[in-house]
Amino acid sequence: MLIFMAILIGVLYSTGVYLMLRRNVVKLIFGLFLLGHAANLLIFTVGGLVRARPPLAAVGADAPPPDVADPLPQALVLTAIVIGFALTSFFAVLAKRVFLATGTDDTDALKSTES
Amino acid sequence: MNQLVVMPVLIPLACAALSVLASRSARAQGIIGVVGTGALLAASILLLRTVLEHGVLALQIAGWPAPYGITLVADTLSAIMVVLGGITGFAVAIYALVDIDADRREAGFYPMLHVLLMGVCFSFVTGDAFNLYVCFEIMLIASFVLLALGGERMQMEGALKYVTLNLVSSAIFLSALGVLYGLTGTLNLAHLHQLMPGVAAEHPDLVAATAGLFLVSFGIKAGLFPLYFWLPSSYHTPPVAVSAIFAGLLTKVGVYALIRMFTLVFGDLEGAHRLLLILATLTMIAGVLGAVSQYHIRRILSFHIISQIGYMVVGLGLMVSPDPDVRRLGLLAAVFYIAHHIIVKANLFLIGGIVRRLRGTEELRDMGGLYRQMPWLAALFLVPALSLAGIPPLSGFWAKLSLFRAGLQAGQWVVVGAAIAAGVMTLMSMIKIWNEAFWKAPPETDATAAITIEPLDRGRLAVLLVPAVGLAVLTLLIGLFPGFLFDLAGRAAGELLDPTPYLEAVGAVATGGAP
Amino acid sequence: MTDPLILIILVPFAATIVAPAVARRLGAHTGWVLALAPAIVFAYVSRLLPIEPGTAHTVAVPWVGSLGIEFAFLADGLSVTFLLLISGIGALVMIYASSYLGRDPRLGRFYVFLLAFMGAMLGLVLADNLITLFVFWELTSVCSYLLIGFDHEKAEARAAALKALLVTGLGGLLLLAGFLLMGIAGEQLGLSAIAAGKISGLAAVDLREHAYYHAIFILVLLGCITKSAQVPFHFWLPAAMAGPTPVSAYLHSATMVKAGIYLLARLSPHLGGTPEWGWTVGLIGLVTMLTGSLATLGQRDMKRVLAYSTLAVLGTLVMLLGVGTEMAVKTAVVYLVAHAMYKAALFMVAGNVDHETGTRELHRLGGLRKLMPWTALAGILAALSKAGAPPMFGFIGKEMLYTTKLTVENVGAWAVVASVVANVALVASALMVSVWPFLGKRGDTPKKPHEAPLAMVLGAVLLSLMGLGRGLMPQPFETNLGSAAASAILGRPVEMHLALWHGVDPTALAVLGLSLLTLTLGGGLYFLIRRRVAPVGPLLRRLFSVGPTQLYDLTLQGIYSGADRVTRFIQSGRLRFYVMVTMLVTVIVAGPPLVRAFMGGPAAANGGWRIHEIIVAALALTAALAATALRSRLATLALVGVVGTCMGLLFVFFSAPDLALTQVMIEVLSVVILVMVLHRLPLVIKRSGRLSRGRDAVVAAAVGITMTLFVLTVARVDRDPTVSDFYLEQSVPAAHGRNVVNVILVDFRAMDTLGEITVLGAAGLGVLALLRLRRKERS
Amino acid sequence: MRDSLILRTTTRVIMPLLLLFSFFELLRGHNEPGGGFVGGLLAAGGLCLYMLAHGVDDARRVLRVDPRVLIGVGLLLALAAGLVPVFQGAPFLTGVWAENKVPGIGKVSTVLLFDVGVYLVVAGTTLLMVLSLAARDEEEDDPC
Repeated sequence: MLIFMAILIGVLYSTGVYLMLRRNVVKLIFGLFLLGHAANLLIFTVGGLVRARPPLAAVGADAPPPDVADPLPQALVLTAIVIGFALTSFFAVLAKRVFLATGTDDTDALKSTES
Repeated sequence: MNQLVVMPVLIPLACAALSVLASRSARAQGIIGVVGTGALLAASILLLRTVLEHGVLALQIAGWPAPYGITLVADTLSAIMVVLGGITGFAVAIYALVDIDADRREAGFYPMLHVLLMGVCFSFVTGDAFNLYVCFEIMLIASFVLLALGGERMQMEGALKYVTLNLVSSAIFLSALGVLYGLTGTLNLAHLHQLMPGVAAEHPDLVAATAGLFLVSFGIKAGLFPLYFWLPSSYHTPPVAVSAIFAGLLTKVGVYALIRMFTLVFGDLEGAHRLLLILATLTMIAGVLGAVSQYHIRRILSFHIISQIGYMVVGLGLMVSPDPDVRRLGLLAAVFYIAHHIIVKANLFLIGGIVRRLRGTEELRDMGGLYRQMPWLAALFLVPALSLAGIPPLSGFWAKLSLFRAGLQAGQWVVVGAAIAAGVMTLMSMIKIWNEAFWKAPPETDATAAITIEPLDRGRLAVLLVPAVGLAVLTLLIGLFPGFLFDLAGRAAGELLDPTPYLEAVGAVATGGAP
Repeated sequence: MTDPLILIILVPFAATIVAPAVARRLGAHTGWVLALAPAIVFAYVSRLLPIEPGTAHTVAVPWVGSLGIEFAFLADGLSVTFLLLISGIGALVMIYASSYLGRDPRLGRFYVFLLAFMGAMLGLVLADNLITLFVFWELTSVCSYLLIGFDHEKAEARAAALKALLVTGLGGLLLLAGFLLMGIAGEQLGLSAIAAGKISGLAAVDLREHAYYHAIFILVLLGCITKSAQVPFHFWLPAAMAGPTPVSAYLHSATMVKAGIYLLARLSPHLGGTPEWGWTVGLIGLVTMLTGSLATLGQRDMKRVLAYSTLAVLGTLVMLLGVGTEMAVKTAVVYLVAHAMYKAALFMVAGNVDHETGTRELHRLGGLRKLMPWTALAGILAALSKAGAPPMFGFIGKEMLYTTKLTVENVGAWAVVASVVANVALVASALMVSVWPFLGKRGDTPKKPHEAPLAMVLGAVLLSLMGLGRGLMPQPFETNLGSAAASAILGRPVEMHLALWHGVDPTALAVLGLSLLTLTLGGGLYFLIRRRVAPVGPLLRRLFSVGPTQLYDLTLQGIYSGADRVTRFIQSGRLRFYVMVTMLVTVIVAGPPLVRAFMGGPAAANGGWRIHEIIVAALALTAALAATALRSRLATLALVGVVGTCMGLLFVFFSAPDLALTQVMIEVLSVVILVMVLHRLPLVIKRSGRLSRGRDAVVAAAVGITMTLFVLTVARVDRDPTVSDFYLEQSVPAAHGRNVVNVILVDFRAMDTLGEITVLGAAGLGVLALLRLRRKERS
Repeated sequence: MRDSLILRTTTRVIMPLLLLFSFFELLRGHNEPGGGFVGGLLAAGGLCLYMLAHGVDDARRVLRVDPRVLIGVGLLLALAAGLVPVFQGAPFLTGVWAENKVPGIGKVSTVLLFDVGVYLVVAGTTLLMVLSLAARDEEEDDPC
C-alpha cells in the first residue's frame, strides 16, 4: 500500500503546485488546500501504515495492545489539520477580499506592489 | 527559575486573550499593549540575566522529560533573541498608539501584535522541531492579519503574495518535519542532535535531502535569495508600526531557525553550509541592488532587510570552514549582526513612518526640506542609517567588522568582496534617502497638501519619537560599548558550536531513560 | 582615561556640545571662542616639544576585550607633527569660519561638524590600534560629507558630497579588510590578538614575509589613495570645492586629504621597502603629481586651481613615500608641513577674495592689492612658498625634492623631468592665484571689495609669515619635530638638516639650477596663460574632462540601471513566477541527494494492499487530477472535498479514528466556508497557453516525484522507537488517558495544542477583521 | 433553504442534541476518540445548522455571547489550566488531578480544563468565521 500512498501523495503535491501556478486566485486557494492535504498525508504515511490497530488502550488495560499505530504522527497530523484549516480559511477570505479590492482575480494583474 | 523560560510565551498570550476580551475599548487595548509588551521586555531581560548567571535553562512542559514532552530551552542565543523581541515589541506598541488608526485598532491590531510576539518569542525558546512549526504558524497568522488590516488595495495585493509564499514555506516545513520524524523517530532538537550522527552515517544522502527541505523552508522565512519575493512585495504596504515589527523580527526568526537547525541538528553538513554561504552571498548583492533601484522609503528599507539577511547567513555559512576559530567568529558575527539589525531596522521604519506623516508620501522624489525644517529628526535618522551602512562607531560597524574578520580568516575572498560591494551600495542607498528627503530643497508642489493622514500635533509626534529615540540610543550604546554584546554573542556562538550545556540542560536525553 | 593624550581628542568633541549655544549668542564672533578648543590642544602638544627622534609615547585603554581591540594611542614625531597642524590650522580656521559665514543661521551646526571633524582627525593621527584608527578614519569621512554638502539645497553640493563619501567609503571598507588581514597575519606570525591589532605591536614582526602581504598592501594602499585623492580616485577632491571655503582651507590642505598620506607614512616601516611598494606607490604618486599640476593650468576658478595643485602636492608626497629613502622621507616631511601652511593660507585668501568681491573667477579679478592689502600680502607670500621661491619654506622643500630625485638610484632621468614639469606648472598656478587677482588692473567684480575683517585675514597672514619664518630659520623645526617625524616614518632614528643654501657641491648646484629653471619656466608659462597666447587652458580642460570622473558617473549610472533591471527581473510582481522559482529551488536542493538515496537502497516493504484502500486512494487521486482541469468553481470545490473525505477514510483504514473524525469535520466546515467565499467570485477563465501549462505541469510533476521519493525512501529507515513507545506505555498509568493520541495532544505535547488554538483563534479574528473593514468602507 | 419548515423544526431539536453530544465528545476524548477539537467542531456545527435554518441573527441570539469572547475565555482557560501546576512548583501545563472521581467524567484534572479551553476556542473560532461570513453574504444579497 505504501507505494500507492506515495504516489497519491506525489499527485496531491503535483496538483497543488500546478493549481498554484495558475493565474487565477480561486485556483490558488484550491492549490493550497491540496498542498496542505499532501503534507498531512505525507506525515501520516511516513509515520507508518498500520491497519485497524488504533493507539487506544482498552478499559482497564495498562497500555494499548502491542503493534498499534504510532500515535505521535497522528497527533502531529491532527495539529497540522487544524492549523491548516485556520490558515486556509483565512487565506480564502483574504483571496476574496483581494478580488473585491482590486476587481480582478488574475494574479498577473496584481503588480502594483512591485512597480 | 526554569519557569522563566515560558514567560515570554505566556505574557503575550495572556495579553492577547485579554485584549480580545477588551475589544470594545481601544484605550484598554492600548494600555494592555504597552504594559504587556513592557512586561515581556522585563521578563526577557530577567531571562537573559538568569541565563548568563546560571547557564542554559530548560523547562520540560507538563513535566514530561525530554524527549517525550516539549522542551523549552533558553540558551544565550535564545535569551538574546527574546530580549530583542521584547525591545521591538515594546517600541512598536508605543508607536502604534498614534500610528494605528481607530478602525484598525478595533479590528484587532493589539491582539494580533501580542500573538505575533508570542509566536516570535515561542520560536526562540522552543526546543522541539514540530513545536517550532506551531510557533511559526502562530507568528504567520498574526502577521497575515496585521498585514491585511485596513484592506487597502496595495495591502491586499501584498498580503496575497506574502500569505501564499509563506504558506508554501509552511507546507515544505511540514513535509520536512514528517521526513525528519520518519528518519529519527524524535522531534526534540537535543535528541535529534544525538541521533543525527548515527542516522547520517547510515543515510547520508537522505539526511542531506531533508536538510535541503529545511533550508528552503527557513530560507523563505528568512528571505534568502532566491526565495525572498514575498518580502519586497508586502513590507511597504501596511501601516508603519506593522512594517517595523515585521522588519525587525520576522525574517530574523527564519535566520534564527536556520542557525539553530544548521548547528544543533545539521551541524556537520558541509554541503548545506556551503550552499548557505553561496545563497547568502547572492542575497547580499541581490538585496542591495533592489534597494539601490528604489525611490520609496519603505521599499528601500525592505530590500535592505534582504541584503542584511545575507550578511547574517554568511556568518552561519562560514561553518564550512574546518577552523573552529572561524566557525566561532562567524556565528558570533551572525548573532551580533542579528541583534544590531533588529534594533536598527525597526528604528529606520519607525523614523521613515514619521517622515511619511510629515510629508504625506514615501516617494523620495516628492520629498525634501526636512533637514532645514527638523534638524533633530535628521540627526535621529542618521544614527540608524549610518549604523546600517556600517559606519563606526555605530553598532553596524562592529557587526560588519566581525563578519569581515571571520570571512577573511576563512579565506573566503569572494564573500568578503561581495560584502564590501554590498556595503558601499548600502551607503549609497541610505544616502539617497538622506539626500532626497532631508537635504534636498522641498519640491515646488507641496505633497503635504495631499496628505491623507491626520496631521501630527506635538503630543502625538512625541509618542512617535519616544521609541525611535530609545532605539537610536541603544544603537549608539552598542556602538560605543560593543564589548557587552560581543561577549554575549561570543557566548552564544560558543554554545552553538559546543552544545553540551544545551544538552545537559535538556537533561534526560543523555540517558534516554523514562522517568 | 586620565592620560592627556586621550583627553585632547575629547576636547573638540566636548566643544561640539556648546557650539550651537555659542553660535546663537555670538554669531560672527563665534570663532574666537570656539578656537579655544584647538588652541588648548595646540598649547598642550607644543609643550611636548622637542620630540626625541625614535621615541614614542603610548597609552592604551581596553575597549572590546573579546576581539582584542583597545583604545590605543601613540605620540611620536609623526603624530605630533600632524597634531600641531590639525590644531594650529584648526584654530585659525575656526576663527576664520564664523566671520566668513557671518549670520548664517546654520553656523552652530557648521561648528559642530567642524569640531567633530577635528576630533576625528586628532584621533586618527594618534591612534595606535588599527581599529581605533579606522573608527576615526570613517568619522572624518562622514564629517567631511556633511561639511562638503553644507549648502545642501544645491544639487552640485549634494553630488560633490556624495562623490567624496562614496569614494572614501569604498576605500574605507577596503582599508578595513586590509587592517583585518594585518591583524590576522600578525596573529599568525605569533603576536597576541592585542599586539597584532596595534601599529606599534606590528613592529615586532615582519608582515612583508607573510603570504597576505600583497593583499594587505593593495587594500591599505587603496584605502590611502582614495582618501588622499590619488589618480584614479582624485576626482572627488576638485568637486569637493563645492563646500564652503573654510572647509576647503581645513580639510583639503592640512587634514582630510592628508590622512591617507599619514597612514602611508605610518605604515611604511611595516609595509614599505619592498620593490612592489616602491614602484606602485611611487608611480601612483607621480601620475597624480603630473595630473594635478597640469590640470591646475586649465582652471580659472581660484579654488579649483588650488584644488588641483593640492592634488599635485599630494601626488608628490605619495611619490616620495614610495621612494622611501631617508632623503625622500625627510623631503616628504618638509613638503607636507610647508604645503599644509601655504595651502591653508591660500584657501583663506581665495575665500577672502570670493567673500569681498563676490567671485572667484580669475578673469574677473585683478588689482586687489590696494583694496585688500593684508590679503594680498598673505596671498603673495603663500604663493611664493608654493612656487618654491627662496627664501620660503617651500623652497627648501623643492630643493630637497630635486635632491632626492637626483640622488636616488633607479629613479632615472624621467622622474626628474616629471618633477620639473610638475613644479613648473605649480609655479604658474601659484602666480595665477597671487599675481593675477592682486596685481595689475582692477577687475570687474560683482561686489565692491574691501579688506576682509581681522578674523579672516589673521589666519592667512600668520600662516604665510610662518612659511617665510620657517624658510629663514628652519633649525627649530628640524630639531623639535622634523627629525622625529622622519624617524617615525623610516622606523629608525635619523637627523634632519635643513638649509636654504647648501654650499658648493655638484648636486647642490644642479639642484639650485633646476630650481631657478623651474621658476623661470613657471613664470614664462604664467605669462603665456595670462596673455592667452597659448590655448593651454581649454586644451587642458578638455584633456582632463575625460577620465575617472566620467568613469565614476558611468559606474554610478550603471549601478542604478543595472540594479533596476535586475530587480525588475527578479521581483516581477507575478505571483506564479515566485511560486515556481520557490518550487524549483526545492526540487534542485533536495532532489539530487534524494535520488542518490533512493537509488542506493532496497525497496521498502509495501505492506500489502486491500481493494477498498486502493479504491479510496484512486478516487482521491482522480479527484485531485480532475480538480486541475475543471473550470467550474463549485465542481472543483466538490472534488477538493472528495480528496479530503477520502483522506478521512484512509485515516480510518489506517488506525487513526481521531484523525478521521477531525478531518471529516474540518472538511465539511471548509467546504461551507469556501462556498460562502466563492460566492460571486467570477468564473474561472483559462488564462495560460498550452506552452505555459506544459511548463507548469513539468514543475509540478517534479515536485510530486520528489515527495513521492521522499516517502518511499524514508519508509526504509528504521527510526528510533523510544519516543512513541514511551507514549504508548505511559499514557494510561502516568497520564490517566486511554486515547493515546488525545493524551499526546492535551498532555504530553500540550504546548503544541496551546499554540494551535492560538492560531485558530487568531485566524477567526483575522477573518472577522477582513470582513469588518469592508463593511466600514461601504457605510 | 431558510424557509424550510422542516429544517427549522429539526434544527431546533438537533442543535441542543449536538451541543450535548459535543460535550460528551469533549469529556470522553481522553479515553476514546474525541476530545476538545472534535467537540468544539461539533458544537459549532450544530449552531451552523441552526444558522442555516434560522439566519445569522437568530443564531447569534441563541449563542448569546460574542464568539470572540469564547476565544478569549478559551485561551485564558487553557492558560489557567497550565498555570495551576506552576503555583505548585511544577512545570507549566503539568497535569494536576483531583483525588476523587466525578461520576460520568472520571477524574477531574487541569488536563480536562485545558481541553475545555480548546473546545471553546475551536467552537468560538469556527462560529466567528461562519457567522461573520454568513452575515457578509446576507449583506451582499443586497445589490452592491
